[in-house]
Amino acid sequence: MPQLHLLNKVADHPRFTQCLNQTHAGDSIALTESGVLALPTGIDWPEGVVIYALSADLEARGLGPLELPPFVHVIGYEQLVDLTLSTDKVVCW
Amino acid sequence: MPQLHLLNKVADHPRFTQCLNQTHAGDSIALTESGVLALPTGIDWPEGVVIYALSADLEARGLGPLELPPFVHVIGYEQLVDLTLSTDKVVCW
Amino acid sequence: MDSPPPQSFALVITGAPYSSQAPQTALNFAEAAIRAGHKVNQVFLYGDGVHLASNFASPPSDESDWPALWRVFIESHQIPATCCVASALRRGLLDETESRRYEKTGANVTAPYAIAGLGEWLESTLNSSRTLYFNPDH
Amino acid sequence: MDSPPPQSFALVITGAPYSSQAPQTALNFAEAAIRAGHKVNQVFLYGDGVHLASNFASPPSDESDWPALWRVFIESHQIPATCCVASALRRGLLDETESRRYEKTGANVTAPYAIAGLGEWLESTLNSSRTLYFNPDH
Amino acid sequence: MTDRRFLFVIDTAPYGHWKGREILDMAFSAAAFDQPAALLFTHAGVNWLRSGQLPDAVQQKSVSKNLSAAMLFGLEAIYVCQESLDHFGIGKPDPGLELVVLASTSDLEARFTDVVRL
Amino acid sequence: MTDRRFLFVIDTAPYGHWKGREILDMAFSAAAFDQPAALLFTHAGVNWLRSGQLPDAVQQKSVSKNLSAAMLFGLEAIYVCQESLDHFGIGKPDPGLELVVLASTSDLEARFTDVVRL
Repeated sequence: MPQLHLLNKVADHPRFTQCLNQTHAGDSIALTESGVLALPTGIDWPEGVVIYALSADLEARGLGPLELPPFVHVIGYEQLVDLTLSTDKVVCW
Repeated sequence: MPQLHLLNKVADHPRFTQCLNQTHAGDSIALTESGVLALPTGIDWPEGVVIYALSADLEARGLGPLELPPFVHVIGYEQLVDLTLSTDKVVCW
Repeated sequence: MDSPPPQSFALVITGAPYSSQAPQTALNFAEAAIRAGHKVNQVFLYGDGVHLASNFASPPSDESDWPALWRVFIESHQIPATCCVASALRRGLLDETESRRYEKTGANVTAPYAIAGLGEWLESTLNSSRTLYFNPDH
Repeated sequence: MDSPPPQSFALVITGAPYSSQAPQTALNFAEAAIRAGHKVNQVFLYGDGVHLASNFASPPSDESDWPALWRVFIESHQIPATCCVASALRRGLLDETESRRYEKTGANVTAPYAIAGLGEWLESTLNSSRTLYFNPDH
Repeated sequence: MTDRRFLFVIDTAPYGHWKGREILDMAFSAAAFDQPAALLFTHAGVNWLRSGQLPDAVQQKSVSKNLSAAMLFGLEAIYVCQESLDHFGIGKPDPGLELVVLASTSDLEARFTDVVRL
Repeated sequence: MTDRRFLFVIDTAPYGHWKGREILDMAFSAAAFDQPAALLFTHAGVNWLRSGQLPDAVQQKSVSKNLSAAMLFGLEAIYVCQESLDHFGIGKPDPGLELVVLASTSDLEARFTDVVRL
């Protein structure tokens, strides 16, 4: 059963790693707030997990296309709403 | 110049490692609040650094002598006050 | 293709304004949900999130007034909004009733917020398609 | 051996009661300092720490009332206590003066706390042997 | 409205933080309203389960009485992560608690519709 | 009363957290009262220094104007940890800021009597 993980923590917050460990192939992670700061750090994202990032939080923090890995899907709040409804289950971290 | 580090963070909080990295031989660390939970985890404390732990916080969390490494000095608030004055500089984490 | 049928949300906010980003992320999410035709069944303030209900918050005029923006949003969409009573009392958030009960000199919570128990959270959760928790990012 | 000459402390509290342990650790420390003959020059509430000054806090009767315990301690030792104005206004902590200025319906900060700026923090820091920061542990 | 099953996750340390107490209140509330609900203690949260805690020392209330009555309150189970117990040197958690110790928690969450963290 | 030298350490990320703004206020206040004061950005705190930030997107104020006027306000220096810049992929921090980039910050704190974190 695919899950959407809403992840707003910096990568050195204990919950960030916990979240990555709780994902399974087919899940999605939507990065919001300080969560987006993990994108330019080159961490190992779990395999088979789709990564989304909220555009407002990217913009605020000066993260443009050049700073983002190519696999990231940049989304707005509208798409985030859709995602929470189209995934079977949402887990907030 | 010896420093006293007041450390109240859990060991997986980013500041815990930062604190350990900022200590020099001759410094002291006083563990308070959730900081005392690092004691039974068997982490590597920096060499030449004296480790204190606040007895009230140990008691509250059920950490007795059997859970503590032998090098820890258990202190009360009175001794903590003395330490902050007898060390040249106090750094609060 | 037809648009999907409308769905409903319960939103739980556990981060305080001017300490976390939780209230603003939640507001942007709620606005987008309503724009898309969905319903917000309940906004439930819990833990430090209860500070969002403070009538006394007076941020500088060049900063967003999150408590005011949330009040306007809740009122204009007539969303039931609850401030958890246990969280609120400990943190000094009182409506008229609680203020009298505890013999305090005033109240800082008014409509659109009601002070009530976790039953509100549970009921709205059971009646909503999704419950989202807006926690502080730290 | 003679006891050491008395020294003085400035205490900064940045964690809120019922969210962090900062106010209780700070109180126990302050009590021990005074028992040892030292002076507390100032208690400065900053960031989320300003919630400690709330007169409206009404914790359950079987829990410690940290705002009340702190008020008693400050009054009985006549310690200057300041609630940072910038932190306080954003978070809805108002004395009578600020309440009138912002046209709010009441006030939740009274004596022994004064609402003032960072100058109080700096001055007490410069006049104290040590300044300690009681931050939340999270 | 589909049938819901709640898992409340406590991953923060006791006493320094109110989150643990607040999520417990949610769990007891869900159980009181006859909802299937369980608790999971993991990471620093396992420190809630150490025996011999004396929270009076920091002028706080104990939660162990509430926890030991969890089944009476209608909670399905209290799960604990073995790895976290080991990490924090908790050889024997509080014997007054009925705990289900799990070698791995990675499949647990899939069995619940609502996984709640604060 | 000995001479004091203040170092204000910002190690938390912008916008999700108010600590960075609050410690900046302290630094500017110390400088306004003619106290020797400097800032250190390290760990997640270096994200305050990335160029091209548009905090309007989250309805917040920018601090880059304040930071670029830091020297005018009387701050001695803005130090940055090189390792943290590298970690967060910040090749060139905001060119409007006068930064002192340090390969190691381990000796910096020793030069200050008051090291402040919130």
